[in-house]
Amino acid sequence: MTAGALAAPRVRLGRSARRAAHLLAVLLLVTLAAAALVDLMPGSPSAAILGPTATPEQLAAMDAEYGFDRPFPVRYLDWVGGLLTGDLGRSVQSGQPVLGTILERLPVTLEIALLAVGISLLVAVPLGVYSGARVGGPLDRVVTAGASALMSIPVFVAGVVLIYLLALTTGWFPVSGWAPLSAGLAENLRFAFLPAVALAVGETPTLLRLLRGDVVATLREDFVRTAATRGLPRRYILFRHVLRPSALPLVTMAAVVFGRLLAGSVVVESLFALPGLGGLALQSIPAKDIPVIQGLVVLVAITYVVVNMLVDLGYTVLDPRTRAR
Amino acid sequence: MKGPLLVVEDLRCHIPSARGTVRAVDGVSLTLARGQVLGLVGESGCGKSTLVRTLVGAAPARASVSGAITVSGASLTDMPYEARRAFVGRHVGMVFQDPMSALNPVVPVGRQIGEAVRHHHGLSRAAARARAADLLEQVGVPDPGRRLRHYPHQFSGGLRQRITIAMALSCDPELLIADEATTALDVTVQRQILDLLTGLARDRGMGLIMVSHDLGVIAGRADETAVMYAGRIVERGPTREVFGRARHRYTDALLGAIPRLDAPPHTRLRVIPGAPPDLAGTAPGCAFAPRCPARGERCESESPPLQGESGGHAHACFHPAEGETT
Amino acid sequence: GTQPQGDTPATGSGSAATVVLGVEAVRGLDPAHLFNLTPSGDANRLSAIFGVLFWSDTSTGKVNPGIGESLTADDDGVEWTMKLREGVTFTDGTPLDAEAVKFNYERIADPDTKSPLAPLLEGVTFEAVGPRTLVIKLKEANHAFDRVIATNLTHIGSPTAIKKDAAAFAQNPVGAGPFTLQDWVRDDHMTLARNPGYFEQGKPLLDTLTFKVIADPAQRINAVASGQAQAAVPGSDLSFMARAEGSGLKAAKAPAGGGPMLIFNTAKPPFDDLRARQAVVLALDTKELAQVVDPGSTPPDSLYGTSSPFHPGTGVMPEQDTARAQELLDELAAAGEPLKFTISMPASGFFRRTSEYLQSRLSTLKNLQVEIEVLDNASLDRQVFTNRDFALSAQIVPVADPEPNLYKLLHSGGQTNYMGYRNPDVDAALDMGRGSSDEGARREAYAEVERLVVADLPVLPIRQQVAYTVHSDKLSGLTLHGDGCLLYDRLGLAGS
Amino acid sequence: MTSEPPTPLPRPEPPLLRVENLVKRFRVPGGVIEAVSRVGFTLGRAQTLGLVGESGCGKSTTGRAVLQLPPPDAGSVRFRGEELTALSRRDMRRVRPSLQIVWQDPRSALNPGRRVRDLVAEGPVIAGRPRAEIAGRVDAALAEVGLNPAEVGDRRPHEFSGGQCQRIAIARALVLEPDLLVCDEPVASLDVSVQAQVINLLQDVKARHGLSLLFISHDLGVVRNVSDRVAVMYLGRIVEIGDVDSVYGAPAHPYTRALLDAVPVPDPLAPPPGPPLKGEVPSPLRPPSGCRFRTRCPLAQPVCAEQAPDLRPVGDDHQVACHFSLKESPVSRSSAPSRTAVQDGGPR
Amino acid sequence: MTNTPTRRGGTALWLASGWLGLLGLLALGVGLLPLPAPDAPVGGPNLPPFASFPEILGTDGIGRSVLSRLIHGARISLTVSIGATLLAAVLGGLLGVLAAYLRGFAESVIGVVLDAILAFPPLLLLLALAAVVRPGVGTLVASLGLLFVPPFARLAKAAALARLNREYVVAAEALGAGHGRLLFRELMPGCVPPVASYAVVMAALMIMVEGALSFLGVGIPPPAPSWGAMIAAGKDFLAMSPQLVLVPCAAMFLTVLSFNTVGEHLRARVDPGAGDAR
Ligand SMILES: Nc1ncnc2c1ncn2[C@@H]1O[C@H](COP(=O)(O)OP(=O)(O)OP(=O)(O)O)[C@@H](O)[C@H]1O
Ligand SMILES: Nc1ncnc2c1ncn2[C@@H]1O[C@H](COP(=O)(O)OP(=O)(O)OP(=O)(O)O)[C@@H](O)[C@H]1O
Ligand SMILES: [Mg+2]
Ligand SMILES: [Mg+2]
Repeated sequence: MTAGALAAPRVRLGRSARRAAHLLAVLLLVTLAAAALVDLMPGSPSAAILGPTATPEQLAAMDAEYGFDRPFPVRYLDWVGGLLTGDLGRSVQSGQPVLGTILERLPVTLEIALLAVGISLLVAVPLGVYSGARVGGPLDRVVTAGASALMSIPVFVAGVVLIYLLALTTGWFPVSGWAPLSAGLAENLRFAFLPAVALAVGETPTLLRLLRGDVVATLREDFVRTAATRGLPRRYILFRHVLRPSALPLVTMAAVVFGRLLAGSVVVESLFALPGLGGLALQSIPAKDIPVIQGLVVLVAITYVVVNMLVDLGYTVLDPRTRAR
Repeated sequence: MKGPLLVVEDLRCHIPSARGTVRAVDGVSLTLARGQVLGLVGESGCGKSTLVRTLVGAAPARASVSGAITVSGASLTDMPYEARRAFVGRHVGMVFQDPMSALNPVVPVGRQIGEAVRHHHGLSRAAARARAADLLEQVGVPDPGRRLRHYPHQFSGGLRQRITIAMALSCDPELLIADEATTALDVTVQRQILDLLTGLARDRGMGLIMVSHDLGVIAGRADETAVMYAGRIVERGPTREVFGRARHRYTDALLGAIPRLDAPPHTRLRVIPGAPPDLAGTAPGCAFAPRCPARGERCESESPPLQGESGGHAHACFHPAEGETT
Repeated sequence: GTQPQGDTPATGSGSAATVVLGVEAVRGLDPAHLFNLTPSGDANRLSAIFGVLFWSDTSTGKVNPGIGESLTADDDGVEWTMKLREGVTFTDGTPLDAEAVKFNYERIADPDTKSPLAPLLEGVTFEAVGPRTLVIKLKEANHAFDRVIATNLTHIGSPTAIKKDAAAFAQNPVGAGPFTLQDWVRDDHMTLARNPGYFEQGKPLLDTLTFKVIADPAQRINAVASGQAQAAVPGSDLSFMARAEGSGLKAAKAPAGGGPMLIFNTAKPPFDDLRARQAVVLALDTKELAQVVDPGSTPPDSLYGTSSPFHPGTGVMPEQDTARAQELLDELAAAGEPLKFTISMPASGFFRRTSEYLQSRLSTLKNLQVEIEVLDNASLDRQVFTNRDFALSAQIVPVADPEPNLYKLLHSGGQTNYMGYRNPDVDAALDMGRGSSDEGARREAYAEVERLVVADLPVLPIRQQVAYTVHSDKLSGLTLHGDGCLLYDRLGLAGS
Repeated sequence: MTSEPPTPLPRPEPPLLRVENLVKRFRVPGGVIEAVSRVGFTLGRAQTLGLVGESGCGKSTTGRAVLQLPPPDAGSVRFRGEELTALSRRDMRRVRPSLQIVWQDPRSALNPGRRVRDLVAEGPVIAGRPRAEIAGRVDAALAEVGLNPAEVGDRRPHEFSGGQCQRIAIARALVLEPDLLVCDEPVASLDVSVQAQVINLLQDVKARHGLSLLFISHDLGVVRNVSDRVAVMYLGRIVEIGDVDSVYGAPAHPYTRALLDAVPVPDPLAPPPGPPLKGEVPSPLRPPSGCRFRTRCPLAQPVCAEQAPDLRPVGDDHQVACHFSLKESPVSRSSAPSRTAVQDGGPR
Repeated sequence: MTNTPTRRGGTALWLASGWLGLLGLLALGVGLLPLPAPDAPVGGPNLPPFASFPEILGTDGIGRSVLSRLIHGARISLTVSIGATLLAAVLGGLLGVLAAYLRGFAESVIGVVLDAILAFPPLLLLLALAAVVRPGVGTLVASLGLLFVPPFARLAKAAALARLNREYVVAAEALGAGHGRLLFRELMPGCVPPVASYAVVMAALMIMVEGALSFLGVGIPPPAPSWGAMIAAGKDFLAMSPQLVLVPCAAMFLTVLSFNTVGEHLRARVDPGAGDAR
């Protein structure tokens, strides 16, 4: 029978095509929904540009000039057309190209998010493994209680406390602002550290608990018992046999957290006055700066899609079971 | 070295649980000589796995264990925890029921086979690799050099079980324990694996404990058979004796309840009423009494001891069957 | 007025200072396109880059020369003559002469530019009678036109750069001020370098000036307290000044008249009814209000600041009279129109607290129902200021001199008369004040304006205005002008 | 290609179930599995057909496809003369009570949240039987499987042992008075000592109600005990089908032979079986061409790779799908002593 | 081993349940309590705690009773968090179960919608909805509820798939059960416990999200006293009257901690070995 052999490649192609179609549909739906939502918001960007002294006539004239008065589908299609040619338009407020505006802020948010995830993992991995290895032991009790407590601290409170303790009182870190990498790595990290820690406060418990749960589950697996009966040392078993399979969900979650932080570290960015994407969103949305908002939406959606693809990819790298033979 | 390979005396493993203390192993004594195959049969939940786990020091963490275990003259029960683990790792090999879950899915099989020798005998990476290839060859995995790099999911069930056997053999154990090693496999493959296990044990002069719930698996291959029921050994002896002249009522009933290939269709099977007991219960007397056709008053109040007979055939029954079941 | 703070003048070379502001110059730095001239916004940036032609004292409104030399009116206040200094150039080399000023002003007046400042120059004509002399002809007499210039028309950009590309100019402005823009990372910082060709020898004192943006006012002060910055404009809340001074920082401040005012929409129900406005005003204890919404501040007793020559000397604002307020409310309710309205306020701390205070205190009265609506700036601009779809809102109107802000606020067609307030008597009095150069007559006219406003209550000032900038004691030479921004050419750093 | 030969005697009545050319495919990561490949058989009234084969050979899928759970991709299933594959979902629901199934894992087949009484009553309730009638039927069904309705009615599945759960599952099917009961490994999850109880129960029930059973199991001993006829499956195909005694006594397919040889017999004195099979069942994703068994077959010839053997008769009610049937090769015949006594059995 | 969390729950669990119970009672019965209105002035601004009776927690920056605002705030914060969680759980639960049950095209469509929600910048949705409709409890419940549909859907889908593989659903179909019965009688009931216990954990998260939104000034509009709004307002007086931030912070912390404690306990009971689903 060759039916199966013939079907196999066709199906595989079908799967990746389906996946691509899915992602495309997601992108379309997201941008369409965003455009529609912004469109539903009352008023037009003109008001934000012309300021309080503008008259309704001036507003109307400006709307017409920028094309804000065109019907919604026309504007959306126009925008999609621009997107396909790599043109995201110009910010209504600043007149700057949207792409440049976003790319200028992306590194800040990216770095903070990466650092936050890195710090979280650095804390979560050893604590998660060791507390999962001795459920109910003293370390486990302290760690689980600590994780619950940390999880219950809102990020804005964590940020304020960190500023007070590590910046204002001790002066170890700057209270706010940003130094780009071009200012030197040490300087850059000095500025990035507190915001990243503030974010990590909320995310570490998530990762830690996930890993701990998986470690507990993996420890029950037969292959761990097998390794134990073969007289392998405990630490070897924990880090060679337990961590790796438990790390799969952890990596997924870390990626998800990373994506989420990219999309929404608004609170921390505004608290620490970081020139990142969150601040841009916070200032563009009320101003109805449609091109910027749409640009951000696309970026967030693409980030989501890319993160998802990376997770898939990560799985194939980390989990041999998903690797093609 | 003289003396039996394995001596177990009055081993108990009681596991505390929400329903009460589970007496999973409740006073088991065994001996096994080198080069011998011991079959351990019993139905699901009777404590077979717990027994062998306890033997190798892998009883549940909260369990209370008592009794004596001696392997090659060394008393395991007197050893400190880590020393015991190392000793067991070096001298005892284990093969488990489910070959998929007994292998770490994300570690190449070559490393899983070689890691124990590397640890116990300080072999280099390359030497461990060569040894792993050698072992794979011995257990009949084709193309061992290439397959070392493969992951467990890339093997079929039978090959996986061969790999776990290779792992168990890696440190040249004196004792091999196969806990339901073929239950997850198809009959045609089961036969291959059973042949392999017994063949290896014979060639290497190892002691082999074969655990199974399938009487057929034990019947053809074990020198001695021990039948477990509710945490105890209820009958023990040379395999021919146990199968040919079952004395304990449970063994007897069990043999009668199995549909036979050679019996004509629609033969009515002998039924054992009731269900196996819950080991968390603490009823006195013989655990089989509630299901036993020959129970007497004594059976319900007193637990029958394992009594020896000639030829090493022992049973724990006050009203033993006369034998010749089939 | 303001007094320069600090002891030793700066040493100069190598000195750098950072000033923290609240909002980014989102729309660039074209003087023709800016309406947000608050100190925490763009006024400070413009002052540093373009310098000032003339500047007005924050407390008194007195106009002083800057890059411009003099600005004088003829007797009837219609024709103004602006004299410029010799040899002043923009940083691109273009001379800052009468033609350059004329170009800037005509561009603002040009409807195509869509400048929010255009109404200020409606019907005004310009004539460069010499390289350094510009004659400005007004449509009607205005003896306070120099203040208009000093507050809103004081920043002049290089015509060459503007003509080349106006959009690019907004992003990369070319002025003749003490500093030039070097590096601008949006939402983060803007680095300015000393303009070596600044018209005044030896100035500016600083080599480098950095503007940072921090949205949170407390964090702005923290930045100065931790030494990350040398000065910060925390915003309109005076409580921050007290806090900064409490933690060892200094504050350069200038008390002014006016300030935050409640504005009633007199063109629409319910506040088209005087009784409704009176009821609300009488129900309020302005002393407590000021204390509560901005601890450390005092309520104004007049439209004019205490140091203003127009201050009446004794308080003229209505006193709290809850009983009378309740009577009026009952009266309204009896007429079938119980008072019920929504307060539309910006989201910032001060205004938010104001709205909550009002809601809290007013809701203790019967027959009165108050709701709050907090709006972001764009919605506020659109809904309140453009569409005038509100009942009660607020705005900040600094009144160093009644001209030009009070005129804009209260005159029937005034640019900031969002209240839709129309009172011919007020119009007449305002025109009178504007057209006269006689101090006594002006005083008379503005006293009349105040009397009428207190009777009609289109607005209620709620807190005395004090413009201030928080700074470390190393920074010296902080002189406030306009609505309270700094003069950057004299800013210096001690010690370093 | 039909799987059954024309019956020698004209029958007054068609078989209860006639399955022809049944095909069921699954889309899985990496391709399509043809889990059931052109399978056909018939099942008469009050007859038991055993379906044996190694894990993954498609036994359960066949059983489910017969019940249209889910419907097969191709082929015909005629039940009482009605073509099930052509029925609408609604019509199928009408037929369902007559076609019942008992699952391998009784626990997972019983909703853990429900009481036993409700579980057993579920079928009649769905079928819209009158309420008054249902309670009585439920009690009767429970009693029939040896459970005391008053005692067990209000308890939930987790309070029962596996054997008891299987009884409940059987009661659940019986209460609908079906004509056909598909038993998918009904004893595989049970202890040996309990398995006999359930097997005997099924036999009793069958006899009492005149049921037909499609009995799926991988245990050759159990199948032999309960079945009248038996079908052996390998990798989605039926390789041999026929009367129990013929198939067990004189297996015609080398696979059947090897399967029988591999069954561990609980008798230390049993004669040594024939040579073991090499290798394992190939992946159903990439089945061998031609005869699917050829990769492990001791008799394989080039023709086996080219041509898939069809079922062909080798005796009364005995068919085999092999190019070189053991029955025709004198060597094998001698090694497989046939029991001629039962060869005249035929379908009952 | 699996019951370790249950046993360790002990006192912490009791304390957490107690706190939530107390809070629930206070929130429900706030109208019956002899408290001043949350927006009524009761004295000067920023009175310290314990300075006067009955204002044991002092007054806030406007001179309103902190105690009254705290309890009214509990009502609002709980309403938002529980309301949004319920909405998300019900919507997500239904979608997840439907996706698992229907498979095929419907599953793809649901998948696209869920992914779209996940890929949507949350702030935009919140701000835009608040601008389109009036901001308030209802709007916040709706938008937060919508935003948190995907994790519930994912969980419910996994639970439903696990049950679809348990044979009792197919068994019911074999008995002749139709779509409705299969979905609502067989599939759904089993999916409720995991979704419900997860909802408790999510309720904790919602409280913090509401707080963060109020902190950004896009949450419940004044004068309504949600805890987040109280913290945001109080931070202007952090140096002078730290209790204005500390008191609502403590309330929020305890509540979130309690929800988490109870939720984790429930999850451990419903589904031992469940990791964090998101
Ligand atoms: N960790 C544990 N905690 C509590 N009870 C346990 C534990 N492990 C095993 N038991 C109980 O001990 C008894 C014996 O279990 P064990 O696994 O040894 O049986 P078995 O004979 O190997 O059965 P099977 O054939 O199913 O593998 C059972 O009743 C089981 O429920
Ligand atoms: N729902 C499904 N989706 C994908 N593949 C399936 C599905 N059900 C069965 N299969 C595949 O179809 C083949 C036949 O499976 P089936 O369950 O019918 O075998 P079986 O003979 O009953 O095996 P077992 O003895 O293990 O129950 C197997 O390869 C199996 O993996
Ligand atoms: Mg076992
Ligand atoms: Mg099956």
